[in-house]
Amino acid sequence: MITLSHYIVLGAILFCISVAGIFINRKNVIVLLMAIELMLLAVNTNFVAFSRFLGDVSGQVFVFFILTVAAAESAIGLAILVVLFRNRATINVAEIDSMKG
Amino acid sequence: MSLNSTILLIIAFAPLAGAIIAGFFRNQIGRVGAHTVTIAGVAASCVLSFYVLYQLVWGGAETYNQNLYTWFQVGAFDTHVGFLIDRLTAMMMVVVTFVSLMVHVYTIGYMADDDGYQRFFSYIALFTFSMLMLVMSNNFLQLFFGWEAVGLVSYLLIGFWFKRPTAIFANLKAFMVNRVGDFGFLLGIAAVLYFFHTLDYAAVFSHADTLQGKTLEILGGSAWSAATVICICLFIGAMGKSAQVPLHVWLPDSMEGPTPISALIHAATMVTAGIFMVARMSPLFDLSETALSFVLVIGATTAFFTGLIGIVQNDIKRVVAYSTLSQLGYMTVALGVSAYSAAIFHLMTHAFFKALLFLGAGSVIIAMHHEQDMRHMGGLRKYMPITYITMWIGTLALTGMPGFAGFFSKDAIIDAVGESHRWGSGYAYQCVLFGVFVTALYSFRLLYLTFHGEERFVVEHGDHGHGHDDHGHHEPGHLAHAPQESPLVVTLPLIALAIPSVIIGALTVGAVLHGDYFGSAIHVASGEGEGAHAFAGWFATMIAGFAGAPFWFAFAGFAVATYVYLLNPALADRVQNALRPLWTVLDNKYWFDPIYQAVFARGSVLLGRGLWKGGDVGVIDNVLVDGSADTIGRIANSVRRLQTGFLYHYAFAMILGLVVLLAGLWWVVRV
Amino acid sequence: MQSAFPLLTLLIWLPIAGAAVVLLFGERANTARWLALAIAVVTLVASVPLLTGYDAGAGTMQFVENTVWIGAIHANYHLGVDGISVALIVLTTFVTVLVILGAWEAVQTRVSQYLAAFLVLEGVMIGVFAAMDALLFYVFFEGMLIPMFIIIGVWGGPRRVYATMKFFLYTFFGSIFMLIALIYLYLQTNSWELSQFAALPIGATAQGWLFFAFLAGFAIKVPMWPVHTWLPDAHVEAPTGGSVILAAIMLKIGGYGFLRFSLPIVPDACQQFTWLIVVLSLIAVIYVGFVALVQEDMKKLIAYSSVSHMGFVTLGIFISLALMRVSGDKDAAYLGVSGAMVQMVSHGFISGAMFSCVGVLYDRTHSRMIKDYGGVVNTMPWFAALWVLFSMANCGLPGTSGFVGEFMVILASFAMSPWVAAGAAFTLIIGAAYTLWLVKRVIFGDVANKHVAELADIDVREALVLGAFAAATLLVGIWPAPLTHLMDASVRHIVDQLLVTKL
Amino acid sequence: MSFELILFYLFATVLVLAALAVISVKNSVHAALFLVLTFFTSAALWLLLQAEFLAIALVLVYVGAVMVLFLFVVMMLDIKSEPLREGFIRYLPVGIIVALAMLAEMIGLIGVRTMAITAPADPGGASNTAWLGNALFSQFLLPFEIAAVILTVALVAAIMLTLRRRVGTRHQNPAEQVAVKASDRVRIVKMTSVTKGASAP
Amino acid sequence: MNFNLHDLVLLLPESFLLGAICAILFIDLFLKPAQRHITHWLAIAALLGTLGLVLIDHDPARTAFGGMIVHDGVAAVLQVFILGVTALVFVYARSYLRDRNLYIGEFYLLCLFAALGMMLLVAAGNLVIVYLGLELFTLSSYALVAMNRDSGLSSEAAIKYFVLGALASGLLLYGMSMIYGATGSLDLSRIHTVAALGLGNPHFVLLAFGVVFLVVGIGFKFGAAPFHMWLPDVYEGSPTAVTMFIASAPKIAAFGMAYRLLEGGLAGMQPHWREMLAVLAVLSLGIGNVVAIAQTNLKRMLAYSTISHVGFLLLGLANGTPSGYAAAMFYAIAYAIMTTAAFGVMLLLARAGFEAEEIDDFKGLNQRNPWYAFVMLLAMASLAGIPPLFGFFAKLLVLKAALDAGMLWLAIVAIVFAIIGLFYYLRVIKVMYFDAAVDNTALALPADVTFRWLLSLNGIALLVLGVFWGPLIAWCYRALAVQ
Repeated sequence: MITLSHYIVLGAILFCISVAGIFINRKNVIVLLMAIELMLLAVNTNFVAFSRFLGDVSGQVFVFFILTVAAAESAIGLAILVVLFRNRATINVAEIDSMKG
Repeated sequence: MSLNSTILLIIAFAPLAGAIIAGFFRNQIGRVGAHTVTIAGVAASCVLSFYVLYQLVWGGAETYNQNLYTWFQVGAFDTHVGFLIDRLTAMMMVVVTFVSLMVHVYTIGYMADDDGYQRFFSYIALFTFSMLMLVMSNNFLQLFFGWEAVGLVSYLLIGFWFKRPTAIFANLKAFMVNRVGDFGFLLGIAAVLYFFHTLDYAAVFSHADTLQGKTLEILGGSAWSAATVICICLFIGAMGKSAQVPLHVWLPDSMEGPTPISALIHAATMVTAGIFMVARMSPLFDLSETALSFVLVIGATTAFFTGLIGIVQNDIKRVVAYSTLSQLGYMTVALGVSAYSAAIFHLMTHAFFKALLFLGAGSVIIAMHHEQDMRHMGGLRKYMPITYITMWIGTLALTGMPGFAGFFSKDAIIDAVGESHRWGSGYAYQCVLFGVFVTALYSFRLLYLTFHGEERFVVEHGDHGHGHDDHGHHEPGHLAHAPQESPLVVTLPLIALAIPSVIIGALTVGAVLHGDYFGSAIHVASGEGEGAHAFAGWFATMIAGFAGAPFWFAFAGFAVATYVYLLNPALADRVQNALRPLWTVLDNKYWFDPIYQAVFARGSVLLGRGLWKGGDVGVIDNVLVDGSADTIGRIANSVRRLQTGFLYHYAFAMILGLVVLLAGLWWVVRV
Repeated sequence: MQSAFPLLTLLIWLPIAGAAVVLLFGERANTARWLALAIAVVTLVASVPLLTGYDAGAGTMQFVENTVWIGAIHANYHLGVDGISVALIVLTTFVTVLVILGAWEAVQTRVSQYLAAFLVLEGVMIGVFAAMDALLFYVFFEGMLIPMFIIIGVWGGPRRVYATMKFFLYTFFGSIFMLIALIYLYLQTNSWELSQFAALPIGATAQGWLFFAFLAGFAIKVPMWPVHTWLPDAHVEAPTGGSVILAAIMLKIGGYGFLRFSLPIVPDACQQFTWLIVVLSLIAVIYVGFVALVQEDMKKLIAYSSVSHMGFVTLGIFISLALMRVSGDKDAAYLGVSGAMVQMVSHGFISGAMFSCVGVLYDRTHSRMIKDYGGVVNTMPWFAALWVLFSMANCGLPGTSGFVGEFMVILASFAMSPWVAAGAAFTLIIGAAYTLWLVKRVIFGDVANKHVAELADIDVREALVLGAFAAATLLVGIWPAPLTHLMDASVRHIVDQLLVTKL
Repeated sequence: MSFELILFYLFATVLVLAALAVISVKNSVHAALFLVLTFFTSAALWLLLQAEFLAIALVLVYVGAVMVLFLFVVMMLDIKSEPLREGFIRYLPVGIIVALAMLAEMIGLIGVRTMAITAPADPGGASNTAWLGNALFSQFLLPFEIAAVILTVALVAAIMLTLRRRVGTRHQNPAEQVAVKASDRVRIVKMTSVTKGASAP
Repeated sequence: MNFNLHDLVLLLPESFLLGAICAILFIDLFLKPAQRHITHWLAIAALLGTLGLVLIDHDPARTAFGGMIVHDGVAAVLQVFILGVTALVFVYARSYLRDRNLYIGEFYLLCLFAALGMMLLVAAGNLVIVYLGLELFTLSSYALVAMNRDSGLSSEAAIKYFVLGALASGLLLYGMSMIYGATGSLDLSRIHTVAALGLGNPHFVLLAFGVVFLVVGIGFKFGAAPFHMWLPDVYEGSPTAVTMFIASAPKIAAFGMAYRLLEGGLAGMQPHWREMLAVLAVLSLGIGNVVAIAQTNLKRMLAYSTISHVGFLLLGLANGTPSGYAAAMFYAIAYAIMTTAAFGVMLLLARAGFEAEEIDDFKGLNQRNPWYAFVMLLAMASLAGIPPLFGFFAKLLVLKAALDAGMLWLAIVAIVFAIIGLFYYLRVIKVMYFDAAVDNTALALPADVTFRWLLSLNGIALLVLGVFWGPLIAWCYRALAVQ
């Protein structure tokens, strides 16, 4: 039988992948955004699983909101990305370091 | 019958009033005004002092001891300003005001053409006030007040000609050396307060016995007698003020001051404050054999060895100054053998004849247009007879010519030392006896070099191009015009001082030394000191004096001086060459000055610089204060570099933080 | 016992409000000067009733005002003075007038700001001396920093930035540890009242910590060796008025703090660490004396001499514990603390005067270096006379105020140990050495250079300032009884409490 | 091993592999496509959890909207992928270590064993969608409204950031065109008549 | 549950604000750029209206929507200051924005949205509301940061902020999911009940695990080290007006969020999160104060200063007692007021084409305009925590709370770093007062009288509140029911 742990461990793995994706990624910012989507996916999986195993609806409702917000977030994120690209002609993370120290 | 407080207040404050008027309104009152007010003040003091003395001795007045006002009161301690007038005080008052009055008058002539005329009068009047406060005090605090105040005036007066580098060096040195003494003195006062819980003389002396058996831990384990500690501390103060070895170095240098000052302060009065103080403290000193032995040895050393230096000095004032040192040594020796009254007696006689000698020397200096080197003098007796005669009188008094004032006091001291069995008295006796020889030697040397022999100066007649008033711009030994006798304001004090120099000893020896003049003012518990043999009147004493050893020692000194410096001047140089090592030692004054200069003056500066550059700047500021600031700055710059600007590093930091927190939780949960 | 008329409040806030007035209407420099002077004089006059109305026999807090300040944390606006505070408050009002007068021409830029800063400082310092609530005290205590920071930084010398930063960070560093201590005590008593703190029993360990916290705060302010190095720098760079206020009053706050906080609150720790303070005080007297000797800058020399003299304050205060508890010599303890207090007041006059003197010279030649002078007496005789007077006071000549405090402390310390007394008395020598050597090099001698030759003697205004200092110095020196009487009961009150252990 | 479990492992494996691919492939278009794959497999897993509505929503919202947006941006920005690779390998070991450390900590702390429970038989009784909908419009009404506001914010923000009226480009404004009046086009200027001779005196 | 009118009444301030936002959104569409001041004043009016509604809210009922919203004293205090500070930002920002062609309706709208989000956040009674409120406010701020579309720095800051913010949201959500799993509820009061069981809770470790993520999320919002990396870059890169907004009100909101999550939900886990917060506090104090010293850009310096202040704030929070929360709340409010004053002066100095953001730009300000130099001095001294200014008392309360909780060493660390921190504040004062001005002309002040007056008031408030802060702390204490 599939137990709760299966899903939680899967969530944890996904989470770790996305985290690794964020900080080992020196490519473009878009991949970072994708990694964040992965992280949200891990969270969502957790919520859905808990919701199911607790028999409580609120977890799934939360997922619903997360999805909504994530969409909004993506929209803004990509908008910022476009602005960035217009200004700097790059979205290479390794080149975006004009502010530091 | 008691003394009138108002009179005492006038005695003390009349000179102060004069000083203030002369000092603050110098431009308004002018020269004449300045000397008028100060002389009036001091004269009033002097007259009233005589009146007080009269009342005490013949008028049957009781000892006066009252507080003027409370200086401060803290808890059970209270300190006051007040007067204790007994016969000891009265004698000191008379001596101080009289000599001061003479010096005031003398100054009119001596300082006639000095710019700081009013200032000078203000200072000496202030000095008179301070000295009176010192001697009239009825407690240790006021004593210290006067003690330091005379030091201040001495400082100001030594540096009176502040443009002279030597003068301002000398006054600093005088003050500093005195301060070393005061260091001990203040500790002595502190000890007195500690043991007696009061600073009042009467209270302290009446409970002096309670000191016996009390001890004080000074160095781990060793307990010192309280009396010894107190007395030695107090005596260190006296050593500074009365210029005892090794704190004597300031006195010769103080001759940089105008001559009236040397007479008043550095011969007659201030330097004897130490003697006065010890005499005043006799109830305490008599409790400690150790302290008295210490006093004795120091005094004896001073008496003999500083006298020796006098022989090789060429500056007329310095010879007198070393003589003063030597005589102060005599007084101290007397204190050391508990012959307090002999010490005070000598103090009094010395005041007159030494003031006379200094003023005489000053008169010579005026005549020589501020030339002080005896090698450029000689044969002056024909130019200035009054000075010559009075100087002779002074010298005879100093050398202890029987009948003269100095004879009675000095002989009494030598006798007392000879009869003492105190530790160190043998050494002291040798010193004072040979000291007599030395005294005669340098005294007559001075007379001969100055007044006798050939003239060793040139009078540059007609050379008016130089302008005759700027003394000191001439070659040594070249005078603008011939020396002449000083004016009346100068000679009058000389005469006035010459008289007591002759007679005062004979007049008072009976009462002071052998009578009960001092009464309870001086306390001798140990049975040492004067009064051991019967007194048969001053004349008999004088006659007996011719047979005493001191007279013959003095005569020997006279003879040697006469032979070497008067009859066979060439011999002087040969003797000097023959005794070159000794001469060198004396000429360098036993190297006290260079050693002090190197060790204390330069040593302090080096130490200070080391502590400053090494401690304050090096360690505290550079390492600790600025160092920590720099370290923080460096850390800031390196930590700052962690903020790379790269997004992935930022994220990495966050994740790292998360991992660490998780690890922490892991740790907590597992344990 | 509330005071009928809020005199202390008036004294604190009058100058502060006055500062605002000066800033607002002091567009023209002269207007600002007269305004500031008027305010300072009014404050001085207003402080006279404090002196006359104070019942010196009682020794308790008087002129008390007490209202709730911050109810939530039990902080009160609680003011009150005892003899010690009265003396220091009057000193403050007195010196401020002189400082404002002294800066009449010396400061030409941003005059109104300069004067306003001093007025603010005055109010705040009075607040420090009047506060009976620890939080209020602390606020006033720290409130001094910013005005002084500005004074040194804006009108100071070439290294003013370094100096003022150092001053600020140093003092802040110390006081913030004290803050921790105060908070701790607040948590224990649920009150900021000093009287409550004093009544609180505290264990030995806690007392030790509190002691060092207070020490950090006050030792830096005093300043004690080895945390004194801010002072020479601050003094050297500060404008004359700043130096005067700093030396004359701000340093006193450290000593005052020891009396108000350390002694009553942690007496047992104080006793335990008396040796430490005594040693540090003696180091201050001797070591710093030697350092003062070799200074080339007049102000620095005087600054070091200040450190040296403040050593007597700490010494006098802390020997009282050893005296009370070990030797049981109550009278000596009174004497020591009184001596410390007199020394504080007297040092206020003397150091203020000395810095004013240097200011007078600096205004004329714009140099503070000793080597640039020599023979000043030739051109400025009156000034030289005053300088010598103050120098003498500085080396503790009897008849000047400088003597009284040192005398009392040395006398008292002998009861603790002759060696301590000897160490303290060493100031007679070293103090005279550095002061008189300075006099020798600056005042005496022949005219050293053309700048000195061009010097003009002090004018009426300067004479007024220095004369007032001189009068105060002599008055206290010749007749200290009124001053000691003013403080005696309060000192006894503080010292008597030391007998009771709080463990 | 039940069929469901097999399915779980199957989807989970694909999911993890696809996720790994998202963060490691060179081309961001490929990454986006792998991300789509992870979403699909996730949706499948959610179905296993009987969360049909969310599974569908995930596909619709993410795959249908968000990922399209991603792809659109990726292509619009037209980024050369070559220079973006450097450093990846160098930092990979650190990244892997930290990620694995974190994973270990997480799994350790979650306490897998305490969660070895199976799902209750029947959640809600009704269909998942109804269950969810009931909750959403009663208990979670307020959050729902807030979510709407958030979407508005996204709208406002996106427009503010990306909408720009280029200066210099020509564009029509129909409203103005319609509203134009003759007087806007032609201005009749009255002039005094000028004679030649008058000018030459 | 039943929907009732009562809930709406309780939600009146938020509803009003939302309505106002919609209205402004609509009105702004029809305004010409020259009429932007209408938006400006409407936005301010909306904020003040809402503020009024919050203040007159005397409804005894504390929760609405089944516990989704908690309108207790804390919420009221925090909302009042969030709204007030936002209004202040509007006033200060206007001339700056106008000079840079950024005077657009969206600025106001996004700020208002963010304010709404923050209001919800501080009144949240449910994890969902926490999340949504947070997102509402963060999404608005991402956009605000990027508002200056032509600035490379702005967009760089925005992307950094965005990516890290999203990461933080992800972590926070992950934590929430764990807490949900451990407690079976999203309702904070229910979570509170479960968490209060402590070790009796079978899912205790899971809960603790979730707490870690929550703390990270909170830490990020505050900008506590090591989750602070975004902060300096965002402060520097954003238009100063936006920086001011981000620096001020969100700190209050972050406190509210921390309070809701940690106290409202996880009070039972206090022994755990207390240690974590302590670690974050020390790191923040250290990094913030030390690195600030090395800064030359004032905005960046203030960013690090923020980090250090967050350290202090966390110290109060870690205490976990009502007085500790009160101290932290007071601190957050004080910080917001101080920081607006500081940024206000920066905005005052900034002109078209000149950003007054380098510390050297303040050289000789005292000669050029003594009054605003004085205001800046007050702000800096207050931030540094020098009595008798406002900032000192905030620090005092926190230190008191820390000592009360037995965290003596933390308090000492805090003050040691505070001393280090003093240096850079003093440097600003130094530059203004001691250095000579580059050009000695009198400062050209913006014509906006409201701005100047409010800024002056703001500065004076730092002094006045330093002396009369009793009512404010009393309010905080009342809100938190500190005896």
